[in-house]
Amino acid sequence: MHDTIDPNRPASYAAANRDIIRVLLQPNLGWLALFLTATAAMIYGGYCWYLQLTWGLGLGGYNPPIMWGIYIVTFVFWVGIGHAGTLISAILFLVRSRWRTGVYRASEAMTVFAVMTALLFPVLHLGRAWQVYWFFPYPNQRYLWMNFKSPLMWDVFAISTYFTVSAVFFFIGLVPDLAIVRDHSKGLVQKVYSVLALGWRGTGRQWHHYMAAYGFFAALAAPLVLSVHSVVSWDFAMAITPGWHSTIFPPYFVAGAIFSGCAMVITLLLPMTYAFGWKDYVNLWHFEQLAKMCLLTSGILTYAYGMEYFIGWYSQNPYEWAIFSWRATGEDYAWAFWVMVTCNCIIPLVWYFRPLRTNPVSLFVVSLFVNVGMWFERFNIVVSSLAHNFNPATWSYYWPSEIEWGIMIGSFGWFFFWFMLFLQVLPAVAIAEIKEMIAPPVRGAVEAK
Amino acid sequence: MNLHRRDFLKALGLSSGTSAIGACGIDANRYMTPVENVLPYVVKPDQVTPGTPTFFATSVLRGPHAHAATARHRDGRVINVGHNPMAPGRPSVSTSELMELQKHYSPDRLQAPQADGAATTWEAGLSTLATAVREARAAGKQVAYLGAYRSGALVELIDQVTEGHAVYWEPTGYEAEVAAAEALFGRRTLPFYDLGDADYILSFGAPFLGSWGDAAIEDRYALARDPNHGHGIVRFALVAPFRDQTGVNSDDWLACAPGSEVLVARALAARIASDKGVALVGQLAGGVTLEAAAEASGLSVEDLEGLVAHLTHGQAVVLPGGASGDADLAAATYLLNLALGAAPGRFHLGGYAGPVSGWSELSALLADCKAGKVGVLIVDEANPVYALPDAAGAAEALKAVGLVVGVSSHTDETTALASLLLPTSDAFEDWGDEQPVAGLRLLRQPAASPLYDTRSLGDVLLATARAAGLQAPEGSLGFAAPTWREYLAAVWARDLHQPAVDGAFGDFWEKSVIQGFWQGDAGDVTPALVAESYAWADAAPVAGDLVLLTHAHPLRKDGRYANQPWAQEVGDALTGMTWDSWLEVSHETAEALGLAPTGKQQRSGEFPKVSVTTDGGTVELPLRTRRGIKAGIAVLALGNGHVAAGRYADGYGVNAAKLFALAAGSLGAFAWRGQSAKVGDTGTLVKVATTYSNYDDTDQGRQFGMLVDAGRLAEHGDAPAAHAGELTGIHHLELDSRLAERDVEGFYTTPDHSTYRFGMTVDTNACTGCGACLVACYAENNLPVVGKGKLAEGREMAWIRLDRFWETAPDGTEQMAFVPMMCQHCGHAGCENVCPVLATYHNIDGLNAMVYNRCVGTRYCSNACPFSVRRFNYHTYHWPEPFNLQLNPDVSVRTVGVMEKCTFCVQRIRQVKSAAKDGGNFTATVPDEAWRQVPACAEACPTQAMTFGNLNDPEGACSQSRKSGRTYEPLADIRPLSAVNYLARATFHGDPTAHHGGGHGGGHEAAGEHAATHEGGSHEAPAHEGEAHEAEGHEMKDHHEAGSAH
Amino acid sequence: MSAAASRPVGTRVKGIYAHLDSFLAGVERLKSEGLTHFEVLTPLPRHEILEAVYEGRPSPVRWWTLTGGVCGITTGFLLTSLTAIQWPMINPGGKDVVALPPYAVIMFECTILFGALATLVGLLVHCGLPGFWLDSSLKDPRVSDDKFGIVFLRASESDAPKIEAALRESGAIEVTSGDDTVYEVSNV
Amino acid sequence: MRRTTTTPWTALGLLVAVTGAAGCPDASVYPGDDVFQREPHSLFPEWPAAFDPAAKDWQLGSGMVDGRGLEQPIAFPHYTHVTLNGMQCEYCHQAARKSLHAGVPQGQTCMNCHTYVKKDSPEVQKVVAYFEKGEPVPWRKVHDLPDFVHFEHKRHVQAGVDCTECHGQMGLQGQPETWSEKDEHGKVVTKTGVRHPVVRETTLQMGWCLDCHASHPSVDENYGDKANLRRAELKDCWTCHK
Repeated sequence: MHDTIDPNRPASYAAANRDIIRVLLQPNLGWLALFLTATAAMIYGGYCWYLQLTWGLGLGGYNPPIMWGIYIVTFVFWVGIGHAGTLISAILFLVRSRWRTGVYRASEAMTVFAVMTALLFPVLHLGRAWQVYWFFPYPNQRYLWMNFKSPLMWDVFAISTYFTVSAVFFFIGLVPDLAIVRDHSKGLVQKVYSVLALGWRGTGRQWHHYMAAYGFFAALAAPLVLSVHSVVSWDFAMAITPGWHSTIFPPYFVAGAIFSGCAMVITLLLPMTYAFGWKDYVNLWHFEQLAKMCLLTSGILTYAYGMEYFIGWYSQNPYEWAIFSWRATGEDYAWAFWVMVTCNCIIPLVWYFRPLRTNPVSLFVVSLFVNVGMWFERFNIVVSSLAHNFNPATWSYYWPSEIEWGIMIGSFGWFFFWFMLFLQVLPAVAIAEIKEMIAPPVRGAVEAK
Repeated sequence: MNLHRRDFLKALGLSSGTSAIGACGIDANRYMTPVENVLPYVVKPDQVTPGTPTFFATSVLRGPHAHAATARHRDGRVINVGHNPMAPGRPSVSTSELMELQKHYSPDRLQAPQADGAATTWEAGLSTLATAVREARAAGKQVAYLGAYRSGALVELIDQVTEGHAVYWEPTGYEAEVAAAEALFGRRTLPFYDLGDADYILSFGAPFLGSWGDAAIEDRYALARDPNHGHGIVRFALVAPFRDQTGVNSDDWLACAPGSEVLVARALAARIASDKGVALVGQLAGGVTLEAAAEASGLSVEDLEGLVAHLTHGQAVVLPGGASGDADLAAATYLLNLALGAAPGRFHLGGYAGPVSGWSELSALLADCKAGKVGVLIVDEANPVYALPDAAGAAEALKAVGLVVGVSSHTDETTALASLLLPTSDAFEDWGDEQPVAGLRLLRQPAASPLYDTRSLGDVLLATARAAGLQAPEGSLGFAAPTWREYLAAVWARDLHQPAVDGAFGDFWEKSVIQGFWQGDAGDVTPALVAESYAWADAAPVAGDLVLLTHAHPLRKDGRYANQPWAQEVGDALTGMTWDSWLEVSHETAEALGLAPTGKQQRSGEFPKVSVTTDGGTVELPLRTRRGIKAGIAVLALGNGHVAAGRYADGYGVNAAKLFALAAGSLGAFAWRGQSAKVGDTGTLVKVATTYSNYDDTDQGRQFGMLVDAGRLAEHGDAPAAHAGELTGIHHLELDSRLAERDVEGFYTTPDHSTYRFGMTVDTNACTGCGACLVACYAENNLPVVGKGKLAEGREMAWIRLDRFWETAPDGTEQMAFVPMMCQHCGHAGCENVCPVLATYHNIDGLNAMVYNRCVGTRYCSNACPFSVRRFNYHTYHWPEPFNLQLNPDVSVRTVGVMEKCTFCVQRIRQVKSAAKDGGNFTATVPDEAWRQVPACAEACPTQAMTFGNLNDPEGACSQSRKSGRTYEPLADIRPLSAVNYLARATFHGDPTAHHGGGHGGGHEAAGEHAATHEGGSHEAPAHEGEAHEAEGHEMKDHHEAGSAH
Repeated sequence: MSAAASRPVGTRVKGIYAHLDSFLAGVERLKSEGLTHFEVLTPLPRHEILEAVYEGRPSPVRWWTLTGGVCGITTGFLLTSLTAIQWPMINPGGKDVVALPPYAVIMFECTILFGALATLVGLLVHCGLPGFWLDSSLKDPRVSDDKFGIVFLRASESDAPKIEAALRESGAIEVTSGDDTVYEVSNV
Repeated sequence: MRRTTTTPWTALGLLVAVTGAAGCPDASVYPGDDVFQREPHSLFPEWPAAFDPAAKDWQLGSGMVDGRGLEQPIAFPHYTHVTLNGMQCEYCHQAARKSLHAGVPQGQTCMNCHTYVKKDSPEVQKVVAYFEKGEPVPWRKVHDLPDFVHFEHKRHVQAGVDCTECHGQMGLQGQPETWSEKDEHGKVVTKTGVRHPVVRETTLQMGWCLDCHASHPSVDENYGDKANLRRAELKDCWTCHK
């Protein structure tokens, strides 16, 4: 009825608890190195932001008409990363996919941290970041409100909703596991975890409502997977800039988001599972499923890339065709375009070979390429479209400044800071759910033995 | 005006609060706010109401450059300069007036007298000067004056003080023209070219739309170019090795070898004179054949025949050469004009008649200086140390003078050598008069109190003359007048006041001060030949593989405005380059040199750095390729490379003057003759500051710039055509009607504006690329100057971008379309939808409004703007004192992080609307005529290419222009419903032989007839015209191809 | 529930199981004996457990979700249109003052946001979270490991022996009863 | 939990920090080579003033009805001039009907009367002293709009908006009163005179402006059937923002 994860090694509920909790609060050499590096990068980015706040956005590499640069590129990148987590935790939950269980907690954590990282950029790319509260509807003596017709306003609502829902979903999923940690710890640590666990005791009543609410959360989060990146894509598609103003953007962005997110899950979880010795719970079978997901979305992306060109040609819209042909052949950014195509369309094809998608090295390396490629996809969309807009008199060239690179590096530091912290303080595999994959203790079995 | 310095500062206090602190930094909506003082006048001047602008009629520039202008005075300071609507003719000013305005507030101004580098008092300074003058006279030495061009009463005073030892010299001045006029006509007068009635202009490179800065001729040119002025559009042909900002306005360009222009002009004159039997002209021109001229110039005989046909065909005017043209070229063009019968209607001697010294006089003065014959040298804004090649020895000459006195508002390379500096009041603080053309006298009055401890040059001279005990000649006014103002009034009373007509002098004077000019009889201005022979110099074209040519920069002129940040910051019309000098060559030449930059290099602003070597020396500078330059020619503008002219001039670019040989041309007139040069690669790239990154210089067929056939325009002008935009074929109305036919509503409704829908029409046919609109915008709207480093990063703040596109006409010629691109105030604006905080929206008057202090700086609007006309405040900029005094108190000073853009000068719109209500009628609609020049750019445009108006008024100028056959709106196909429509540039590509005086054959009509002949000329005879020149048409095409470098 | 005064009359009975099948058997036996006022403790939400205990009764959390969603879509509509109507003359890009297509996005996001937050509140309310004040007999750290439990919080004097018997006979590894002897853990 | 040795981690952290700091952009390079110097942005410019109640160059922002007013160079009593002597506002604030600024009276205006009237008053003597020195009286602005606001007195006065609607009962301000305060030695002294020459009685905030712009009866009176259009115009941002 219920498979164990590995039939050859009968696991038990208690063993699952022990295996997962074992790694908590055990900072080892590798962890510390990564954590400190991330912290240093975060501080460096913060310092760059301080300089930018003080002196203005002129410290960036903006060159009119290219008024958005790698802040927005990285923003979209991180929002996209987040989508895989929600896809795995919500949509795969609703469709009762079994491979979800082992990876969903870490993916969801990745989602929350990715969205937290993404949320930084709309603030720090502002000319006047200190006025960011004007983005939110609050009654004021000036009778002023925001422009709900603006895609950026949609974005504010979409991303803040997404963050709220993901964070709640993540936390609710954690509660039973936090209770497990509580019950396996002592002293001050136990006190902290017992507060976090909200007094969860695993009573039938709790489980009953919990399961219902969890389903609703999943049902609410599932459309967000589609809507959030659609809204993000409208940031571009709603502006009339050639290269942006396209109806293909929402599905294309969503597919790209899932693609990059699944790749990021592989990138993050593959080392994690080897480092923690969790092959019983997260193993190559999971990664193979993720790789298949990547293959699917990579195909969709390849189609979308092609379709952009087809529409640019078929519509005979001179502005569209000019930007698309220039993007692939212009001397300024063609290299970025071909990096994108290579990483997103060609390299993942190796996963069509089963040995390569079940090989940890190939999984890890290709997933890194996908991450790079997806960053460059956004770079192509944001920068090269703006660089080659309607008016040829303004065509220009953009390259990020050291401040922009610094803040981007800082954002990676910020993400990994939280993620590394997560690995140390929260169970990175959903223990209560993994138990559903383990054969329950049955008296008959014991007696037979 | 009795404003005192004190009053000025009080008024300053009153208003400084309105602009000193930025719109978005500290503001009174915060918990705590800084207290501002409100300072009242002690005694308020009658003319001034705090908070309301006062306009003073005045004249800002001097000598031949002067125009009737008004200074916009606000709360004790001048904040802008505009035209004087009372003055005769279609009034306008040039960029130079605005440069003078910024010069007025320059932090580099001399603020107090200096003796040997140390501050001193006026009493001590004047006493030093008087003593030196007395001693010089006693020793039999000269008291000499060296200045830029001056006219009017001041010249009389200078001449009396110096006993005639006065030299008025400018490096790119009019000495060649004046010398030629003297040789031919016996009068040292500048000719006046009346282009308004011309239908064919042949120029040999005269920068009459550029660095001449002559608003009058630009205005007349615009009239001739206007399809609605009664006959067709003037056709403009250029014979020159390269097209400068004036030259790119030409319809035909014949790229001749440098230095051969004079032969071409003489050959044409000789040929036409012999055709028409004007014997004396033919005799003077000498027997140069077309063949000889063709051989020397590299043009074909057919080209020249074509020119002959055009010139003799209608009402042609011939203009002289540019900076490299010497007196021979001027003389040849005069003869050509005479042969054509252009005198005295289109060519006469009613131009500037004030003193214009030649190189012979200047070199004589320098020689006298070196010989120790000069006891006192008064230097007044002439800068020979900078402007002359080192071989002239100007610096050594000055060192040999007993006392060099700098009387100037600024220091420069020459006054840096002066031992006594007496700061003079500038044109905004001083009295004066000017006589730019015959029969017009402009009166200058102070529009503000002097900023510093400065005195009028007239007062200095009067005081010196009195203290030195100089004797004025008999019958002159003498030096008794206690002040310069009274001296000036005495001159006007003597020369201009006619009691019988004008009544009492007091009334006459008051009227003159109020209107700012006196107009009288120009006298006899007919050019009558007095010479019987003319000694033509040997006119061999300049030898060399690569010839370096120069010209005065349209904004920085000969270098006099190099220290004005606006002159440095506003991009060059043809290349967009700022804050620098650069070598211009054609792309082919660059390729031949192996230096052609890649597109990516250029887009990222990295240009190859080259070295240019002539006999005069070597400089290193960036290389910029552009069209409109003959192969084998390199062009380097004058005006940069200062070493002691102030903080915004020193160290920027190179001084082109130092590369040129000291070669007096014919008749002793100085000319910047071409130099054989070597261009070497330094192997490095240099980051340049450019406002324009489109090095292809075309609009990629996107119809931002448009050409229409001038021939078709000739019939109707801009009268409403069969359908709007029938000549251009693109206009949103067309799209609207197509939608209507199919009964399709646009997704969004057209916005409804009940009283006003403000709009603008920009006539690209009239736009000459002078940049006055940009400078005026900087002045009016408090645009910060970001400097070279930040500009290289793309941080420019200009609200108008002078887009310029080479358009290829059907006959293969390349025509420049200047498209000043400002906010189009779209009805369906891409920017408005996307702003998350409603900082930009469509207001009730149809303006695309931008509320700076609501902006949070997402820059999304800029990304969504199809015209890319929005500007972002990357930093908060600080106006160095006293530039802040020029800030317009009606416009916010923007701070870091907010977006900004053209507002159609909403502060002026508000002012007009508010003023209309002052009478008590709150609901009246201001008529369209009152709007036409309301925005600063429209006001400043010397060719009136910009017209502002209310599109809700169907009879308004803008509404009417939208029905014209040549109206178009860029990107009409994405349907932004722009409030700005452009009128296409007209060219003659449909008929290479056509121009529109042509109906009456040989063009033998006498002067004065033209008004009558034009009535029907072009209307009746197009067929005849076409037939007559069909055969020549093919030949003409050839020369276009040969003539274009591309 | 923590105050002694509010404790129901009756005694606590608690059985701990090590095996799922015996636990389920215990539940069935108790149900068959009509002793249904028990609470179960389980380390994981196996559906056969919830099925056995709740017999398909739906959780009322769904009403919270629905109410939240409806409130959200209404709020989204009112927020967008009322604020736009306040400034009818400020009309960006020529769109209608109340332009539903763009507002639909806000309405959707509000629906999700309010729905999720209401679900969260519903979850906390119905689960009794935070559960720091649960009866001490329900606080058993072994449950989060691998044990199952059946707890009667207020078994009547007459039922208690029957319950204990049922628990023992169904295979409970430990059966306790009485207010003081019920296993209580030290943590919060 | 396993023990880990701290030394390598400390060293690693230091290494990362040092290399990071070495690669850090240097704040001092950013003033740059501009023509117009760039200014750094201060997020909380008013903090020093907010924490120092004695900061004299600061006042409460326009959001607050400022009950205490500012210390003025001359304790000018509007009460005496307006209420007791019946002077009209526009006698002194001459430009209110014709310009953007109402105008603070020039020194000469004061001297029109005070050449003859109350010459012995110490406050009047201050006025005379300023006038004779040829200096303006350095009044301090109490009704101070932010610099991004375009406000025209003339539009409001011509439309028939009464001065008091924005400025409050100026005619009652500056009445003589007696109060106690500490002098510089910390001694409590009793003073009599004009304590608060000018007090701001309204908020001068945007919402306050809009209330009137939406509903003032003068719009109907002046604009008749175009009143609705005018009201829309009065709510246009560019009516007041510049």
